Amino acid sequence: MEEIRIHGRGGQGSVTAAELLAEAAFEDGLEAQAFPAFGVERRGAPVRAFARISDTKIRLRSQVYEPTYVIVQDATLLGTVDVEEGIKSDGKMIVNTSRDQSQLDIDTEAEIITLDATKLALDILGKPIMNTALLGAFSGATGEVSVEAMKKRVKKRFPGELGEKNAKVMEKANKIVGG
Amino acid sequence: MEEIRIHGRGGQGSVTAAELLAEAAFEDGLEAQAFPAFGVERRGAPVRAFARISDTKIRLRSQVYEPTYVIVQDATLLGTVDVEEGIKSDGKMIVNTSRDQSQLDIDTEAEIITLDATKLALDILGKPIMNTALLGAFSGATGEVSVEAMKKRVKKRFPGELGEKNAKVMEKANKIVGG
Amino acid sequence: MKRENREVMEGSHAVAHAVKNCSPDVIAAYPITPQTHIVEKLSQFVADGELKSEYLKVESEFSAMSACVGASATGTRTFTATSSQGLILMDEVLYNASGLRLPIVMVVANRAVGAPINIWNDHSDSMGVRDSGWIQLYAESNQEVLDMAIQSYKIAENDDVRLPAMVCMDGFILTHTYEPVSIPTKEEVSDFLPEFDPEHKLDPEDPKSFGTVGFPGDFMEFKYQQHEAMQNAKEVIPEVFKEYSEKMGREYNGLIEEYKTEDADVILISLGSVIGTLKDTVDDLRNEGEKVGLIKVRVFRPFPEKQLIDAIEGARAVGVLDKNISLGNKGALYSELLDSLYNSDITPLTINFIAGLGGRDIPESSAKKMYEKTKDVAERGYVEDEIKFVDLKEA
Amino acid sequence: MKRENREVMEGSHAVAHAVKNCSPDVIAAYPITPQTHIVEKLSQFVADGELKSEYLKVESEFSAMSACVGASATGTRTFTATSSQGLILMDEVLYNASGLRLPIVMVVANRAVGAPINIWNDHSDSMGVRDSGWIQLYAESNQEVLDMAIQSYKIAENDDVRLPAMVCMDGFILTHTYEPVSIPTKEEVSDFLPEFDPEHKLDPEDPKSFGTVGFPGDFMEFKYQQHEAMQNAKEVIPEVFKEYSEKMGREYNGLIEEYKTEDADVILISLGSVIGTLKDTVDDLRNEGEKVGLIKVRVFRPFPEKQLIDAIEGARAVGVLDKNISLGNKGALYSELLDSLYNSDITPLTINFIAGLGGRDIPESSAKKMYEKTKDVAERGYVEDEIKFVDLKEA
Amino acid sequence: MVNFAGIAEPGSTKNYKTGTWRTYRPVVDFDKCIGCAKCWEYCPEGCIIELEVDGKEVYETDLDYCKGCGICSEECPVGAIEMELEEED
Amino acid sequence: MVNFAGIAEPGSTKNYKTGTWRTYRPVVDFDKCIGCAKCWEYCPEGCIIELEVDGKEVYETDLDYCKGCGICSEECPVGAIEMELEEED
Amino acid sequence: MALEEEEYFESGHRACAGCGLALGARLAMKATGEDAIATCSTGCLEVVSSPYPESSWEIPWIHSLFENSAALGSGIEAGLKAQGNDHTKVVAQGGDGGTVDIGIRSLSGMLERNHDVTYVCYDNEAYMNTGIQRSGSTPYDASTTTSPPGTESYGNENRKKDALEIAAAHGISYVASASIAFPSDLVDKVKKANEINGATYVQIHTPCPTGWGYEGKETIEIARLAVETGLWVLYGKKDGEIQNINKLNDRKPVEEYLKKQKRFKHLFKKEDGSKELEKIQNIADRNAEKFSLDK
Amino acid sequence: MALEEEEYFESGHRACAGCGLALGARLAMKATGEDAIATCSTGCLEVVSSPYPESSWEIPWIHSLFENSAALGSGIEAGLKAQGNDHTKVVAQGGDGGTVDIGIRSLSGMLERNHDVTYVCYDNEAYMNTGIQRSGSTPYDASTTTSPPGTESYGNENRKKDALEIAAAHGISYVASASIAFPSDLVDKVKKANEINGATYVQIHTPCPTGWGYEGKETIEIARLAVETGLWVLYGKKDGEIQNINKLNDRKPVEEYLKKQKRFKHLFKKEDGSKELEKIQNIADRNAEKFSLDK
Ligand SMILES: Cc1ncc(C[n+]2csc(CCOP(=O)(O)OP(=O)(O)O)c2C)c(N)n1
Ligand SMILES: Cc1ncc(C[n+]2csc(CCOP(=O)(O)OP(=O)(O)O)c2C)c(N)n1
Ligand code: SF4
Ligand code: SF4
Ligand code: SF4
Ligand code: SF4
Ligand code: SF4
Ligand code: SF4
Ligand SMILES: [Mg+2]
Ligand SMILES: [Mg+2]
Repeated sequence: MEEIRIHGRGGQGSVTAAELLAEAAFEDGLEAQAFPAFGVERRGAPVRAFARISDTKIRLRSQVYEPTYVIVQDATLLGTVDVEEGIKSDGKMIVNTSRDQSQLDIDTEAEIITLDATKLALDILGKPIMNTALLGAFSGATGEVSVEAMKKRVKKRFPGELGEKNAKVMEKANKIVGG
Repeated sequence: MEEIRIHGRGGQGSVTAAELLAEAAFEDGLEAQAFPAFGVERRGAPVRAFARISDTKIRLRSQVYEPTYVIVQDATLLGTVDVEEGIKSDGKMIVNTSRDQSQLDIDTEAEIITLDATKLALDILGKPIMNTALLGAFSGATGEVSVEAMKKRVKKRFPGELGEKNAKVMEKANKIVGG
Repeated sequence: MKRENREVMEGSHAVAHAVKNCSPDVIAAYPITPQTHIVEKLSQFVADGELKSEYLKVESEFSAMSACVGASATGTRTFTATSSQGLILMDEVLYNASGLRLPIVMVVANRAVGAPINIWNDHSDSMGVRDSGWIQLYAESNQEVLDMAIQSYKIAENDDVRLPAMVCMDGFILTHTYEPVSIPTKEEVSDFLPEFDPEHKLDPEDPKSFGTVGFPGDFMEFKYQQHEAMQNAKEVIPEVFKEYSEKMGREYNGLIEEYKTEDADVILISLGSVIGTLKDTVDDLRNEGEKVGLIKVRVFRPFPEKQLIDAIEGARAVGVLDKNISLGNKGALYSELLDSLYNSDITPLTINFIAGLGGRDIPESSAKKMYEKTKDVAERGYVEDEIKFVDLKEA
Repeated sequence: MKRENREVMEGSHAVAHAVKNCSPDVIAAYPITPQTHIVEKLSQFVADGELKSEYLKVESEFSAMSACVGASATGTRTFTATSSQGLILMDEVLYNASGLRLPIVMVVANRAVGAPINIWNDHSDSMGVRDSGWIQLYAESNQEVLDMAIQSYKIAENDDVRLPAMVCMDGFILTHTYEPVSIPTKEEVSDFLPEFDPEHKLDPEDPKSFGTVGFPGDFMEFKYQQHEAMQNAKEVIPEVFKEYSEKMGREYNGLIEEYKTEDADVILISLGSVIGTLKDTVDDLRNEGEKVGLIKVRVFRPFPEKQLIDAIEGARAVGVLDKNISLGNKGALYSELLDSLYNSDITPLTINFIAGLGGRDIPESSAKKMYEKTKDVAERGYVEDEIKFVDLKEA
Repeated sequence: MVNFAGIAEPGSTKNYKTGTWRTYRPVVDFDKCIGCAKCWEYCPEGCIIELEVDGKEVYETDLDYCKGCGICSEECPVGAIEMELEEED
Repeated sequence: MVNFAGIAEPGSTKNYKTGTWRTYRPVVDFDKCIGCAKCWEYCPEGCIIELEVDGKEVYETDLDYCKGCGICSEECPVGAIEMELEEED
Repeated sequence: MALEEEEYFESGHRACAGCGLALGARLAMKATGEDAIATCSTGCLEVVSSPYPESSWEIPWIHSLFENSAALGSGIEAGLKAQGNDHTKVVAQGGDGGTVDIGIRSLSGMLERNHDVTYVCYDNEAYMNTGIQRSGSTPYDASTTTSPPGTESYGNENRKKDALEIAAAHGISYVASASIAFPSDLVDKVKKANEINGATYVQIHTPCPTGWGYEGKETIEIARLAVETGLWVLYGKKDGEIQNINKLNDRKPVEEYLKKQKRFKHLFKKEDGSKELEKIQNIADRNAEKFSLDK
Repeated sequence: MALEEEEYFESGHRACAGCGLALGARLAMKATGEDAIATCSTGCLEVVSSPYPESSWEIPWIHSLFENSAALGSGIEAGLKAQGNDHTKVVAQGGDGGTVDIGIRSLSGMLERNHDVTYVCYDNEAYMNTGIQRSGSTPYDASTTTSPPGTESYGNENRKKDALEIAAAHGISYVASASIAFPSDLVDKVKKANEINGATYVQIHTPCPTGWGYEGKETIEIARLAVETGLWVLYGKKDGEIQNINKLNDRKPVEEYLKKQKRFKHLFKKEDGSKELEKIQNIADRNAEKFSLDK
């Protein structure tokens, strides 16, 4: 079983990202679970969401303490939120930033993958909604979930043009990180 | 311990009578308890009240099933209410009626004492409030509680003229039944 | 029992007098049978200037308890009384009052909870809120209930406790019964009960915030503190009882009261006013040579686990009379007694009598039947029908 | 688990879908975290014409349940959902609904009861109303909760039961979690669940009166009937489960579920979603050679006394995890387990873990600690601290 | 035992005769009565009934239920109703 | 452990810096600012402060708390406040 | 005979002799007819009419609790709708306490949602069932067991809550006040309310001999005096327009009403009582002004 | 600077960026000053301002439950009185849901008893704290999570409850509506309410970017448009007399207000949406008529 944690801000769609991730994993034939950090956070405040994927039924109901993967939707969080907390040393962290990974001050042995998801989103969607780009990158960087499944589910969730565009974002991000 | 049951109609002061009886008994140095039949009866409906007197502390909390004494405030109840229920065969029943006891259809071995309490009340109080007359008669007929104590308590409860008049009613009723 | 101080009085009025002498600053109440005479008497005291309290005649029990919460938070002494539907209606505020650690005192005139609607006595109401973090005392007599009202303030306001307290008196059976009681004077009460002056209160001079959000990181600790306060109450209550006994000359000896239990083979256990009837029954049975005893549970919250175990030791069977039932399980007192006995060193046989629901009278004859049944269990060495509805009219 | 039918979905939405397929005639609800997504989804179904229900967006939970009482009395199928403060607020109506014998079904998104206010999961809310005469089911997973919602109607509406039923699902932990579930189609549900057509209802063609005054001469008999209905439910529930299992292909085997208990020395017992974590823990421990088992209490009301005793037989110690505590006594499940064990033939050692209050997470590491502690008790042969708050931050 | 959930039959309080509560009894003077039905309108017990007496429409009390409140007597516009003390019996 | 009954000190949310939530930052052009205090009036965070700059009364944001909502910028009658994207750091 | 002959609220109920409430219910049910379902909040009406296994009600009737009559009515209306029943009327009933105090939340919700329910409030101006405690509907200075006069008190210190205005402020299309002294008017108003599709509110003044302290036979007279003094104004308000004002030829001084009732006795005894009487006269005068009562 | 400089509702609270409610509370507290005690019902305001162990409040403050803010205030006032404190003000605060729905019983009781409490209702027109469900104060046709538009629905089907009228119908001496777009007016009204000895009610319109669907920076503009279209009327009512009507020079069409908010988006998309827009315009027009809004 792999555990994933997503960091973002209220309003950035971190929970949706976790859900899409679980849905896509299920689409790929895996068992999956997604849930938000149960909080009272308002728009703009740092939030977290989680997912679990596994090839056997998932029964565990506790929070995620040692994620294999961490996704950071907004690099402005890096100063305030402990994004590296508990991440497995052989895990991966995907960070939305225009900078280079060497410029990031993250204290972890896990591999750090960066991506300018904001730019990608602005380019294709015209809005700074970065979650689908990061999911595409997750797929590419980890291989845990296929980008096809991701695309399928995002199109299902957002029928019409919006879904198509997001699928495109995913595709592109997936390529960028080498998927 | 002696148990007393009082029958009347809502609004006729049966509960007050039971209370006065208990107070007077206490005044006489006895232990005492008084309580209404816990009901939802409205004015005019048949009601009951109870008292216990004893020379030792009263702890019993059940209802009264086999009273030694029964007081009937309103003889119109005789047809509808089972006033004789449970009365001890060596007990006494005091009935407010203008009739003679032989004219009453009450199926009991207990002694029946009659008194035209309504007339007495109307004469002295100017109102058909018969409870104090019946208490006076109770004192006279049973000797369980002194008429002095009764009078003292009725004066305490209804200060001024009203108390005085009621005391007079008690006194007179007490005499009538041979107290 | 100093006779000179005693006076025949209705139970409700006796409580009202006692409460008056505790000088509550704020009273907020809503009428409900059979609590009414208590709050009516207090109204009269206020109308006559005999009691200087702010008296809020609120529009519901929910607001009665809410107003008590507000008033108590300003550091004043508060009082309310209710019953049955009213108690259950304020359930949410009960949890709130205990969580905010406000030493509100409430008299509950115990009455059945509907449907069907029923105004008569049983304990479904107060037992139904036994999880809410309130101390619960149950009175046998009017003397006890008025004494407990006074004691409750001292218990609830104790710094190691600081929990609200409920004084339970059987509806009608006590509230509407006249009997002799002795009421401590205002001076005697003042001597026993210091003014309430809490460290934390709503005060513009020291503007704290109350009732903040308890996150998962802290919530458990708050609950643990309440649980601890309950444990502390097990120590504090006997101390308060002792002081009261000394000052007022009436004995209050502990969380439970034992009656002829020393050599008893069979022990009956219950709480509230039925204890009086059971004492008479025990005396009668003792006269007939039966080795029977009785335990009165005076304090139900905190639950007097140890005290009960000690008192039961030596008995072969115990019969627990509950005036309530948790539908689908058992009576509350029975259930909690058993959960206590399970890990004790004693193993009496047990049977649960569900009796007196909705005002079904419990005469001595029924009490005797319960004894017989319990004795029978003791003799057979096992219990067949563990939960027995007493005096049920069969189909 | 027929994969083809499964879909990843939020727990709340899964329940909403299941309820939709039960075609409730009337829904009345009031929002409260974490129940909101259930009632929001149902709102959307109604707005979209996918569900033809009268949906009352009432002004309080009190009215939500009251409206359900009114609607159910007209002979229609009703639904509501709530949580925490909302459940406690409707307490008075809960007693009413069960006393009137109305088979209302309610989903409770379990959440702590304040003060302090806390929106996270524990079981204080539903345990706090365990006396109210409602059937209570607790779900481990979203699959279970949606299945139970459907089953509940059949249980509640059964002529031998005719009691309202509460389906409890852990707030957030289930309500807000996406996971695969399989939802019976409307046709499948219809085949399982007949239309509700009660004999007695508010109907001008047959104008009966409901909710009359129950005098002391009758009240006890009404309560006894409710108690009997609860006993009947112990028979009816497994039958309903069986039929459901047969028709839907998912196993529901009884009031409790045993997990690797056969040869277990130590058994953990709990209810709700923590069961999932505990199963993982048991598997891990079994892998390490520990003889540990687990019991899931699926039905808490009526309380499955016999089933528990049978399942525990053979274990040396049981550890009961309660996500609630009756302040001043113990956790509810623990308390009632012990009151059941006391008169049984078995005498396992017992310990009560108070865990997860107000959303305190219960990771596997804590579950393991509970096991260790219970095993320790088994080995020592006695229990020292019977009530243990798990993962408490010490002062 | 009691029935399921305490359900009662419509109008069944008629089984209970509140006439036993009465201290005074209304007696209608049919000669005076003008059949205006005011007494019937105002009776809280709904226990006044229409009669034909000598071809005239008049009203009378059903003593099974009449509690003797006296409203009818008070409100009768022609003073046709007297309240008389009940006899013991 | 937690304090008695969850009591909090007045104004203590100031210990929490909501400035970290910000994506855009308001920058006041002191030259334009006419000191009308509209921004201060309308700020939901109450985090705008009066300053004297070159003897002139102007207003500026306390970035510790500013969430970057943009209201001040929107409501400034002279357009003295620009919202600028926060830099990562 | 102007009124419906059929009785839907039957004899054998246990109300006090001369009870205004019982008459009110009897009349309101005549307006309601047989194709209706009634709710009833806890209170005198419920207690006197439904001692298991008996009931005074000829139409389907349900009592649940004290504070939820309107919510119960909402649910019943919804249940009927769900069954496709568009003819059966729903009448939610409550005492003044059950309506204006503890039940006002559920009433407010029912009115806001505009359920097709007629709410009938029987106003006997106190909690009678529990023994005459003040309610929000108790008039100024009335003595009740929780608003007793005393050295510090003239009786009830608050003005009678104007539940009609409060209901009207919810924007429902009909509210009306009625009195048992005016049976046809009462029946007309309840009928009108029933005919309207949506929430309506009717408040009926129902004097109570036991609680107000007068003899049972005087119930109608007392009810009439309340109207004739202007202390209880009969009116309807349809879509915001006041209608059917019962103009008074010769408005009587409030004393005529008050002096007949023990609950106001203290005003005639206490020092300064006349000042209080003046205040009460002022209330009547303000009513007269507001409703242009005087002919 | 016209307004009190001191802050009593402090920074660091957790409201969404651009929250109208937070601004409303900040302004109301300026009117209240330091010698006051505030209550707060469960809702956004409470949650964002009191995460243990922190608080945004500089004055003594208490949260108890969702539905009892007014009752809590009653108790506090009584507690102060009992202590002989006749200077400290009591301000009871609630969201629209906590006030006009679940809290209306305790509010009604507090108003009836005429406690010396100022009740402030922060009206963001839905249950925001729980995720934007409709409340009794949600305007007609607004989309919320429990009043979603759909094939069978145009959004919220009930009219916005008129809590100001309901409060006024209790006969209290002052009610007022205010808006965060008009800070001095708001502060004046709360001050006035505080100065009155007795119960008063102030309802503040506080737009919510998250719940209404617009960007945080537009909060004031939206609030202003509500007033300028006549959908939210600013007025005071002192002893029954309407005062301080903010006359409009050139009342704007409601579309200008509605189209800026996602919660009304469907009206501009759905077939027949224009009919609904007309209905909403009618509401504004009726307001204009009732209050003679147009200059
Ligand atoms: C929650 C709750 N609180 C209190 C009561 C007690 N109670 C029952 S009826 C009643 C008074 C009823 O007054 P009202 O509604 O005016 O009706 P009335 O009896 O005067 O006709 C009260 C206080 C109750 N049943 N439930
Ligand atoms: C009895 C009860 N029911 C429901 C809730 C859940 N709840 C908490 S806040 C809230 C909504 C608050 O709405 P409102 O009063 O309008 O304040 P807002 O958050 O919109 O400012 C709800 C439904 C609760 N806390 N208690
Ligand atoms: S006396 Fe009263 S009850 Fe009897 S008939 Fe006349 S009005 Fe009816
Ligand atoms: S009121 Fe008088 S006149 Fe009229 S019908 Fe009755 S008895 Fe006859
Ligand atoms: S951007 Fe918003 S929070 Fe920041 S100073 Fe301006 S108004 Fe205040
Ligand atoms: S609103 Fe603009 S001009 Fe006015 S003080 Fe602020 S920055 Fe200066
Ligand atoms: S107390 Fe009053 S309202 Fe109640 S039954 Fe008696 S007369 Fe009627
Ligand atoms: S949801 Fe709305 S009211 Fe609540 S904090 Fe956010 S903006 Fe403010
Ligand atoms: Mg009344
Ligand atoms: Mg709101």
